[in-house]
Amino acid sequence: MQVKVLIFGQLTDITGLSELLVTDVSTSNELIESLTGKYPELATAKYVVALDKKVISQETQLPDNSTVALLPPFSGG
Amino acid sequence: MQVKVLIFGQLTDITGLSELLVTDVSTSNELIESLTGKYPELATAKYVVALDKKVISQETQLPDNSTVALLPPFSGG
Amino acid sequence: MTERKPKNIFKDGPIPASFIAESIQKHSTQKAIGGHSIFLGQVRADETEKGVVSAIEYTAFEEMALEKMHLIREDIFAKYPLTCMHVHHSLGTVEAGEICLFVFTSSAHRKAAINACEETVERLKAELPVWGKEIIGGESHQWKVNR
Amino acid sequence: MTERKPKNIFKDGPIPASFIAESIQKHSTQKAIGGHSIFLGQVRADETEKGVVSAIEYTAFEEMALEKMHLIREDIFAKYPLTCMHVHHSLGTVEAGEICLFVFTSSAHRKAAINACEETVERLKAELPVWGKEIIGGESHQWKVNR
Repeated sequence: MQVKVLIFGQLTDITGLSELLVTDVSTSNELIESLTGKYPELATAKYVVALDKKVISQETQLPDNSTVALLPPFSGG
Repeated sequence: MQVKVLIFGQLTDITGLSELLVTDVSTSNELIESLTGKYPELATAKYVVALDKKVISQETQLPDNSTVALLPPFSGG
Repeated sequence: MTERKPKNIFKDGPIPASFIAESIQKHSTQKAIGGHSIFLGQVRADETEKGVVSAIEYTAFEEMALEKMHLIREDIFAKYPLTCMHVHHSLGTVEAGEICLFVFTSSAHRKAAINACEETVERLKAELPVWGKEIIGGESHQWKVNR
Repeated sequence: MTERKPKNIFKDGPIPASFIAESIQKHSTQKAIGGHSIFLGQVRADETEKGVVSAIEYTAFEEMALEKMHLIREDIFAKYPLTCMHVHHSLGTVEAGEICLFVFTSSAHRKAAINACEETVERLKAELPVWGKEIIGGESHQWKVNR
Protein backbone atom coordinates (compact mmCIF):
# COMPACT_ATOMS: atom_id res chain seq x y z
CA MET A 1 0.00 0.00 0.00
CA GLN A 2 1.63 3.18 -1.19
CA VAL A 3 0.39 6.73 -1.80
CA LYS A 4 2.15 9.52 -3.63
CA VAL A 5 1.84 12.92 -1.92
CA LEU A 6 2.33 16.15 -3.85
CA ILE A 7 3.03 19.34 -1.89
CA PHE A 8 2.48 22.78 -3.43
CA GLY A 9 3.04 26.49 -2.83
CA GLN A 10 3.78 27.74 0.66
CA LEU A 11 3.45 24.19 2.07
CA THR A 12 6.78 23.36 0.46
CA ASP A 13 8.34 25.93 2.83
CA ILE A 14 7.21 23.59 5.63
CA THR A 15 8.07 20.23 4.10
CA GLY A 16 11.17 21.25 2.16
CA LEU A 17 10.11 18.91 -0.64
CA SER A 18 7.34 18.75 -3.20
CA GLU A 19 6.77 15.02 -3.47
CA LEU A 20 6.94 12.09 -1.09
CA LEU A 21 5.79 8.50 -0.83
CA VAL A 22 3.81 7.32 2.17
CA THR A 23 3.11 3.69 2.99
CA ASP A 24 0.85 2.05 5.55
CA VAL A 25 -1.94 4.60 5.61
CA SER A 26 -5.37 3.62 4.37
CA THR A 27 -7.47 6.80 4.65
CA SER A 28 -6.96 10.51 3.99
CA ASN A 29 -7.19 11.29 7.70
CA GLU A 30 -4.50 8.77 8.53
CA LEU A 31 -2.30 10.29 5.85
CA ILE A 32 -2.74 13.84 7.16
CA GLU A 33 -2.08 12.65 10.70
CA SER A 34 1.11 10.96 9.60
CA LEU A 35 2.28 14.02 7.67
CA THR A 36 1.44 16.37 10.53
CA GLY A 37 3.46 14.13 12.84
CA LYS A 38 6.44 14.61 10.57
CA TYR A 39 5.81 18.32 9.80
CA PRO A 40 4.05 19.85 12.81
CA GLU A 41 3.55 23.24 11.11
CA LEU A 42 1.05 21.58 8.77
CA ALA A 43 -1.37 21.55 11.69
CA THR A 44 -1.90 25.31 11.41
CA ALA A 45 -1.42 25.64 7.65
CA LYS A 46 -4.38 26.35 5.38
CA TYR A 47 -4.90 23.86 2.55
CA VAL A 48 -7.36 21.51 0.91
CA VAL A 49 -6.70 17.90 -0.02
CA ALA A 50 -7.17 16.48 -3.52
CA LEU A 51 -7.29 12.75 -4.22
CA ASP A 52 -6.42 11.95 -7.82
CA LYS A 53 -7.09 15.60 -8.80
CA LYS A 54 -10.48 15.88 -7.07
CA VAL A 55 -10.83 17.90 -3.90
CA ILE A 56 -12.14 15.79 -1.00
CA SER A 57 -13.75 17.24 2.07
CA GLN A 58 -14.22 14.16 4.27
CA GLU A 59 -12.29 11.10 5.28
CA THR A 60 -11.78 8.99 2.17
CA GLN A 61 -10.30 5.55 1.55
CA LEU A 62 -7.02 5.85 -0.38
CA PRO A 63 -6.61 3.36 -3.22
CA ASP A 64 -3.17 1.79 -3.63
CA ASN A 65 -0.95 3.95 -5.86
CA SER A 66 -3.27 6.93 -5.66
CA THR A 67 -1.98 10.50 -5.61
CA VAL A 68 -2.89 12.94 -2.87
CA ALA A 69 -2.14 16.63 -3.28
CA LEU A 70 -2.02 19.27 -0.54
CA LEU A 71 -3.23 22.55 -2.05
CA PRO A 72 -2.77 25.85 -0.18
CA PRO A 73 -4.89 28.85 -1.27
CA PHE A 74 -4.52 29.45 -5.02
CA SER A 75 -2.76 32.59 -6.16
CA GLY A 76 -2.55 32.36 -9.94
CA GLY A 77 -2.99 35.26 -12.34
CA MET B 1 -25.31 87.22 -40.82
CA GLN B 2 -23.91 83.87 -41.84
CA VAL B 3 -23.95 80.38 -40.32
CA LYS B 4 -21.84 77.37 -41.29
CA VAL B 5 -23.77 74.10 -41.38
CA LEU B 6 -22.00 70.75 -41.08
CA ILE B 7 -23.84 67.63 -42.23
CA PHE B 8 -22.78 64.17 -41.07
CA GLY B 9 -23.41 60.48 -41.61
CA GLN B 10 -26.57 59.35 -43.35
CA LEU B 11 -27.79 62.94 -43.65
CA THR B 12 -25.17 63.49 -46.35
CA ASP B 13 -27.10 60.94 -48.45
CA ILE B 14 -29.96 63.49 -48.37
CA THR B 15 -28.02 66.70 -48.85
CA GLY B 16 -25.28 65.40 -51.14
CA LEU B 17 -22.79 67.66 -49.34
CA SER B 18 -21.23 67.88 -45.93
CA GLU B 19 -20.91 71.62 -45.47
CA LEU B 20 -22.93 74.68 -46.52
CA LEU B 21 -23.28 78.32 -45.66
CA VAL B 22 -26.67 79.73 -44.76
CA THR B 23 -27.42 83.46 -44.53
CA ASP B 24 -30.43 85.33 -43.27
CA VAL B 25 -31.54 82.98 -40.51
CA SER B 26 -31.36 84.11 -36.92
CA THR B 27 -32.49 81.08 -34.89
CA SER B 28 -31.94 77.34 -34.99
CA ASN B 29 -35.59 76.73 -35.89
CA GLU B 30 -35.40 79.12 -38.83
CA LEU B 31 -32.27 77.34 -40.02
CA ILE B 32 -33.86 73.89 -39.84
CA GLU B 33 -36.93 75.19 -41.62
CA SER B 34 -34.80 76.65 -44.39
CA LEU B 35 -32.78 73.42 -44.75
CA THR B 36 -35.90 71.25 -44.74
CA GLY B 37 -37.34 73.48 -47.50
CA LYS B 38 -34.29 72.72 -49.61
CA TYR B 39 -34.00 69.03 -48.57
CA PRO B 40 -37.50 67.75 -47.78
CA GLU B 41 -36.26 64.32 -46.64
CA LEU B 42 -34.70 66.02 -43.60
CA ALA B 43 -38.24 66.35 -42.22
CA THR B 44 -38.37 62.61 -41.47
CA ALA B 45 -34.68 62.07 -40.74
CA LYS B 46 -33.48 61.43 -37.19
CA TYR B 47 -30.84 63.81 -35.91
CA VAL B 48 -29.87 66.24 -33.16
CA VAL B 49 -28.56 69.77 -33.64
CA ALA B 50 -25.28 71.03 -32.18
CA LEU B 51 -24.41 74.72 -32.00
CA ASP B 52 -20.67 75.30 -31.71
CA LYS B 53 -20.20 71.66 -30.64
CA LYS B 54 -22.89 71.69 -27.95
CA VAL B 55 -26.14 69.83 -28.52
CA ILE B 56 -29.16 72.15 -28.27
CA SER B 57 -32.68 70.96 -27.64
CA GLN B 58 -34.71 74.15 -28.02
CA GLU B 59 -34.89 77.14 -30.33
CA THR B 60 -31.63 79.06 -29.93
CA GLN B 61 -30.36 82.37 -31.29
CA LEU B 62 -27.53 81.77 -33.78
CA PRO B 63 -24.53 84.09 -33.38
CA ASP B 64 -22.97 85.42 -36.58
CA ASN B 65 -20.29 83.02 -37.89
CA SER B 66 -21.43 80.21 -35.63
CA THR B 67 -21.32 76.57 -36.70
CA VAL B 68 -24.34 74.33 -36.59
CA ALA B 69 -23.96 70.58 -37.01
CA LEU B 70 -26.68 68.07 -37.85
CA LEU B 71 -25.85 64.82 -36.11
CA PRO B 72 -27.68 61.59 -36.97
CA PRO B 73 -27.49 58.67 -34.47
CA PHE B 74 -23.87 57.89 -33.64
CA SER B 75 -22.42 54.59 -34.80
CA GLY B 76 -18.77 54.62 -33.85
CA GLY B 77 -16.80 51.68 -32.56
CA MET C 1 -3.26 61.00 -13.07
CA THR C 2 -5.96 62.68 -15.13
CA GLU C 3 -4.54 64.19 -18.28
CA ARG C 4 -5.83 67.67 -18.83
CA LYS C 5 -5.37 68.21 -22.55
CA PRO C 6 -7.68 66.54 -25.07
CA LYS C 7 -5.73 63.80 -26.83
CA ASN C 8 -6.28 62.86 -30.42
CA ILE C 9 -7.95 59.45 -30.54
CA PHE C 10 -8.38 59.26 -34.31
CA LYS C 11 -6.17 57.34 -36.67
CA ASP C 12 -6.45 56.92 -40.43
CA GLY C 13 -7.32 53.37 -41.41
CA PRO C 14 -7.29 50.19 -39.33
CA ILE C 15 -5.41 49.72 -36.06
CA PRO C 16 -2.64 47.16 -36.63
CA ALA C 17 -1.93 44.39 -34.11
CA SER C 18 1.68 45.64 -33.98
CA PHE C 19 0.44 49.02 -32.72
CA ILE C 20 -1.46 47.25 -29.93
CA ALA C 21 1.65 45.23 -29.04
CA GLU C 22 3.77 48.38 -28.83
CA SER C 23 1.21 50.00 -26.59
CA ILE C 24 1.22 46.97 -24.25
CA GLN C 25 5.02 46.81 -24.27
CA LYS C 26 5.35 50.45 -23.20
CA HIS C 27 3.58 49.64 -19.94
CA SER C 28 6.27 47.22 -18.75
CA THR C 29 8.09 50.14 -17.12
CA GLN C 30 5.03 50.97 -15.00
CA LYS C 31 5.50 48.50 -12.22
CA ALA C 32 2.53 49.54 -10.12
CA ILE C 33 0.21 48.10 -12.78
CA GLY C 34 -1.31 44.69 -11.97
CA GLY C 35 -3.98 44.41 -14.65
CA HIS C 36 -4.74 45.65 -18.14
CA SER C 37 -8.14 45.48 -19.79
CA ILE C 38 -8.38 45.85 -23.56
CA PHE C 39 -11.38 46.06 -25.84
CA LEU C 40 -10.96 45.75 -29.59
CA GLY C 41 -13.73 46.45 -32.09
CA GLN C 42 -13.38 44.45 -35.30
CA VAL C 43 -15.37 45.10 -38.51
CA ARG C 44 -17.81 42.27 -39.18
CA ALA C 45 -18.67 40.98 -42.67
CA ASP C 46 -22.37 41.15 -41.83
CA GLU C 47 -24.91 39.75 -44.26
CA THR C 48 -27.44 42.43 -45.15
CA GLU C 49 -30.36 42.57 -47.58
CA LYS C 50 -28.09 44.37 -50.01
CA GLY C 51 -25.19 41.91 -49.69
CA VAL C 52 -22.19 41.28 -47.47
CA VAL C 53 -20.42 44.17 -45.72
CA SER C 54 -16.88 44.38 -47.06
CA ALA C 55 -15.70 47.42 -45.08
CA ILE C 56 -16.82 50.31 -42.90
CA GLU C 57 -15.93 53.88 -43.74
CA TYR C 58 -15.75 55.98 -40.58
CA THR C 59 -16.28 59.72 -40.39
CA ALA C 60 -16.49 61.94 -37.31
CA PHE C 61 -17.16 65.46 -36.17
CA GLU C 62 -13.60 65.32 -34.90
CA GLU C 63 -13.37 68.46 -32.80
CA MET C 64 -16.59 67.72 -30.96
CA ALA C 65 -15.66 64.05 -30.54
CA LEU C 66 -12.30 64.93 -28.97
CA GLU C 67 -13.91 67.34 -26.53
CA LYS C 68 -16.49 64.70 -25.61
CA MET C 69 -13.84 62.00 -25.24
CA HIS C 70 -11.91 64.31 -22.93
CA LEU C 71 -14.97 64.61 -20.68
CA ILE C 72 -15.51 60.84 -20.69
CA ARG C 73 -11.84 60.33 -19.79
CA GLU C 74 -12.09 62.78 -16.88
CA ASP C 75 -15.23 61.06 -15.59
CA ILE C 76 -13.62 57.63 -15.76
CA PHE C 77 -10.42 58.77 -14.04
CA ALA C 78 -12.53 60.38 -11.30
CA LYS C 79 -14.47 57.14 -10.81
CA TYR C 80 -11.74 54.47 -11.02
CA PRO C 81 -8.16 54.35 -9.66
CA LEU C 82 -6.53 53.97 -13.09
CA THR C 83 -2.88 54.22 -13.92
CA CYS C 84 -3.66 55.06 -17.53
CA MET C 85 -6.19 54.91 -20.36
CA HIS C 86 -5.62 54.90 -24.10
CA VAL C 87 -8.32 55.14 -26.77
CA HIS C 88 -7.84 54.86 -30.53
CA HIS C 89 -10.59 54.95 -33.16
CA SER C 90 -10.20 54.54 -36.90
CA LEU C 91 -11.34 57.05 -39.49
CA GLY C 92 -11.65 56.23 -43.20
CA THR C 93 -11.89 52.71 -44.54
CA VAL C 94 -11.50 49.65 -42.32
CA GLU C 95 -11.95 46.29 -44.07
CA ALA C 96 -13.91 43.41 -42.53
CA GLY C 97 -11.61 41.53 -40.13
CA GLU C 98 -9.60 44.65 -39.27
CA ILE C 99 -9.58 46.51 -35.94
CA CYS C 100 -11.40 49.88 -35.77
CA LEU C 101 -11.43 50.56 -32.01
CA PHE C 102 -8.81 50.01 -29.28
CA VAL C 103 -9.61 50.87 -25.67
CA PHE C 104 -6.89 50.11 -23.11
CA THR C 105 -7.11 50.69 -19.35
CA SER C 106 -4.57 49.78 -16.66
CA SER C 107 -4.71 49.74 -12.89
CA ALA C 108 -3.03 48.22 -9.85
CA HIS C 109 -5.93 45.77 -9.55
CA ARG C 110 -8.05 44.05 -12.16
CA LYS C 111 -11.52 45.26 -11.15
CA ALA C 112 -10.83 48.94 -11.82
CA ALA C 113 -9.19 48.21 -15.17
CA ILE C 114 -12.00 45.90 -16.30
CA ASN C 115 -14.88 48.13 -15.20
CA ALA C 116 -13.29 51.30 -16.56
CA CYS C 117 -12.66 49.68 -19.93
CA GLU C 118 -16.23 48.46 -20.28
CA GLU C 119 -17.72 51.80 -19.22
CA THR C 120 -15.46 53.72 -21.61
CA VAL C 121 -16.50 51.50 -24.53
CA GLU C 122 -20.20 51.94 -23.73
CA ARG C 123 -19.90 55.68 -23.34
CA LEU C 124 -17.87 56.35 -26.45
CA LYS C 125 -20.25 54.29 -28.59
CA ALA C 126 -23.20 56.28 -27.24
CA GLU C 127 -21.65 59.73 -27.03
CA LEU C 128 -19.01 60.29 -29.70
CA PRO C 129 -20.18 61.88 -32.96
CA VAL C 130 -18.75 59.15 -35.19
CA TRP C 131 -20.53 57.38 -38.05
CA GLY C 132 -19.88 54.12 -39.83
CA LYS C 133 -20.90 53.67 -43.46
CA GLU C 134 -21.10 49.97 -44.25
CA ILE C 135 -19.73 49.35 -47.74
CA ILE C 136 -21.49 46.48 -49.47
CA GLY C 137 -19.92 44.81 -52.47
CA GLY C 138 -17.99 47.99 -53.29
CA GLU C 139 -21.09 49.62 -54.79
CA SER C 140 -23.94 49.88 -52.35
CA HIS C 141 -23.86 51.07 -48.75
CA GLN C 142 -25.93 51.41 -45.60
CA TRP C 143 -25.31 53.22 -42.34
CA LYS C 144 -24.21 51.30 -39.29
CA VAL C 145 -26.61 51.25 -36.32
CA ASN C 146 -25.24 50.89 -32.77
CA ARG C 147 -27.17 48.78 -30.30
CA MET D 1 -17.66 26.05 -31.00
CA THR D 2 -16.69 24.46 -27.70
CA GLU D 3 -13.39 22.66 -27.93
CA ARG D 4 -13.54 19.24 -26.37
CA LYS D 5 -9.90 18.49 -25.57
CA PRO D 6 -8.14 20.20 -22.67
CA LYS D 7 -5.70 22.74 -24.10
CA ASN D 8 -2.40 23.55 -22.49
CA ILE D 9 -2.59 27.05 -21.02
CA PHE D 10 0.85 27.08 -19.43
CA LYS D 11 3.88 28.74 -20.88
CA ASP D 12 7.39 29.02 -19.47
CA GLY D 13 8.27 32.57 -18.48
CA PRO D 14 6.50 35.85 -19.31
CA ILE D 15 4.02 36.34 -22.14
CA PRO D 16 5.59 38.69 -24.69
CA ALA D 17 3.58 41.52 -26.30
CA SER D 18 4.51 40.05 -29.69
CA PHE D 19 2.72 36.82 -28.77
CA ILE D 20 -0.41 38.82 -27.92
CA ALA D 21 -0.16 40.69 -31.24
CA GLU D 22 0.10 37.42 -33.18
CA SER D 23 -2.91 36.07 -31.38
CA ILE D 24 -4.94 39.19 -32.25
CA GLN D 25 -3.73 39.13 -35.87
CA LYS D 26 -4.86 35.52 -36.35
CA HIS D 27 -8.46 36.58 -35.74
CA SER D 28 -8.60 38.86 -38.77
CA THR D 29 -9.77 35.92 -40.87
CA GLN D 30 -12.77 35.39 -38.59
CA LYS D 31 -15.11 37.96 -40.03
CA ALA D 32 -18.09 37.19 -37.82
CA ILE D 33 -16.20 38.65 -34.85
CA GLY D 34 -17.24 42.16 -33.82
CA GLY D 35 -15.51 42.50 -30.45
CA HIS D 36 -12.51 41.13 -28.58
CA SER D 37 -11.98 41.46 -24.86
CA ILE D 38 -8.52 40.93 -23.42
CA PHE D 39 -7.30 40.80 -19.85
CA LEU D 40 -3.59 40.92 -19.07
CA GLY D 41 -2.13 40.28 -15.65
CA GLN D 42 1.16 42.10 -15.03
CA VAL D 43 3.53 41.45 -12.12
CA ARG D 44 3.60 44.40 -9.72
CA ALA D 45 6.70 45.58 -7.88
CA ASP D 46 4.75 45.66 -4.62
CA GLU D 47 6.36 47.10 -1.51
CA THR D 48 6.24 44.55 1.30
CA GLU D 49 7.63 44.49 4.81
CA LYS D 50 10.52 42.43 3.52
CA GLY D 51 11.29 44.72 0.56
CA VAL D 52 10.16 45.27 -3.03
CA VAL D 53 8.87 42.35 -5.12
CA SER D 54 11.22 41.87 -8.07
CA ALA D 55 9.51 38.86 -9.67
CA ILE D 56 6.93 36.14 -9.15
CA GLU D 57 7.79 32.48 -9.57
CA TYR D 58 4.71 30.52 -10.63
CA THR D 59 4.13 26.84 -10.02
CA ALA D 60 1.02 24.78 -10.67
CA PHE D 61 -0.50 21.36 -10.23
CA GLU D 62 -0.58 21.34 -14.01
CA GLU D 63 -2.71 18.28 -14.74
CA MET D 64 -5.40 19.32 -12.30
CA ALA D 65 -5.29 22.94 -13.50
CA LEU D 66 -5.78 21.91 -17.13
CA GLU D 67 -8.75 19.72 -16.26
CA LYS D 68 -10.26 22.56 -14.22
CA MET D 69 -9.61 25.10 -16.98
CA HIS D 70 -11.36 22.78 -19.41
CA LEU D 71 -14.46 22.78 -17.22
CA ILE D 72 -14.38 26.57 -16.88
CA ARG D 73 -14.05 26.88 -20.66
CA GLU D 74 -17.04 24.60 -21.22
CA ASP D 75 -19.15 26.56 -18.74
CA ILE D 76 -18.26 29.88 -20.36
CA PHE D 77 -18.98 28.61 -23.88
CA ALA D 78 -22.33 27.27 -22.68
CA LYS D 79 -23.21 30.64 -21.15
CA TYR D 80 -21.97 33.12 -23.77
CA PRO D 81 -22.14 33.07 -27.60
CA LEU D 82 -18.37 33.19 -28.09
CA THR D 83 -16.44 32.68 -31.28
CA CYS D 84 -13.32 31.74 -29.36
CA MET D 85 -11.42 31.91 -26.09
CA HIS D 86 -7.69 31.71 -25.45
CA VAL D 87 -6.01 31.52 -22.04
CA HIS D 88 -2.28 31.60 -21.33
CA HIS D 89 -0.66 31.57 -17.89
CA SER D 90 3.04 31.78 -17.11
CA LEU D 91 4.98 29.24 -15.11
CA GLY D 92 8.45 29.90 -13.70
CA THR D 93 9.86 33.36 -13.21
CA VAL D 94 8.07 36.50 -14.39
CA GLU D 95 9.80 39.79 -13.58
CA ALA D 96 7.91 42.87 -12.33
CA GLY D 97 6.45 44.69 -15.35
CA GLU D 98 6.09 41.49 -17.38
CA ILE D 99 2.82 39.80 -18.36
CA CYS D 100 1.87 36.56 -16.53
CA LEU D 101 -1.74 36.05 -17.67
CA PHE D 102 -3.46 36.55 -21.03
CA VAL D 103 -7.20 35.90 -21.37
CA PHE D 104 -8.73 36.62 -24.79
CA THR D 105 -12.41 36.20 -25.73
CA SER D 106 -14.11 37.08 -29.02
CA SER D 107 -17.72 37.30 -30.08
CA ALA D 108 -20.00 38.86 -32.69
CA HIS D 109 -21.03 41.48 -30.15
CA ARG D 110 -19.11 43.21 -27.39
CA LYS D 111 -21.23 42.26 -24.37
CA ALA D 112 -20.59 38.53 -24.64
CA ALA D 113 -16.86 39.02 -25.20
CA ILE D 114 -16.52 41.44 -22.26
CA ASN D 115 -18.60 39.44 -19.78
CA ALA D 116 -17.01 36.12 -20.72
CA CYS D 117 -13.52 37.54 -20.32
CA GLU D 118 -14.23 38.96 -16.88
CA GLU D 119 -15.90 35.77 -15.66
CA THR D 120 -13.05 33.62 -16.97
CA VAL D 121 -10.48 35.76 -15.15
CA GLU D 122 -12.41 35.58 -11.87
CA ARG D 123 -12.92 31.85 -12.12
CA LEU D 124 -9.38 30.94 -13.03
CA LYS D 125 -7.94 33.03 -10.19
CA ALA D 126 -10.27 31.29 -7.74
CA GLU D 127 -10.21 27.76 -9.11
CA LEU D 128 -6.88 26.91 -10.75
CA PRO D 129 -4.25 25.26 -8.53
CA VAL D 130 -1.53 27.79 -9.33
CA TRP D 131 0.74 29.53 -6.83
CA GLY D 132 2.83 32.66 -7.03
CA LYS D 133 5.97 33.03 -4.95
CA GLU D 134 6.90 36.69 -4.68
CA ILE D 135 10.65 37.08 -4.90
CA ILE D 136 11.95 39.95 -2.79
CA GLY D 137 15.37 41.37 -3.44
CA GLY D 138 16.57 38.05 -4.86
CA GLU D 139 16.90 36.55 -1.37
CA SER D 140 13.69 36.59 0.56
CA HIS D 141 10.23 35.54 -0.59
CA GLN D 142 6.60 35.50 0.40
CA TRP D 143 3.57 33.79 -1.13
CA LYS D 144 1.15 35.78 -3.23
CA VAL D 145 -2.40 36.12 -1.89
CA ASN D 146 -5.32 36.53 -4.33
CA ARG D 147 -8.14 38.86 -3.36
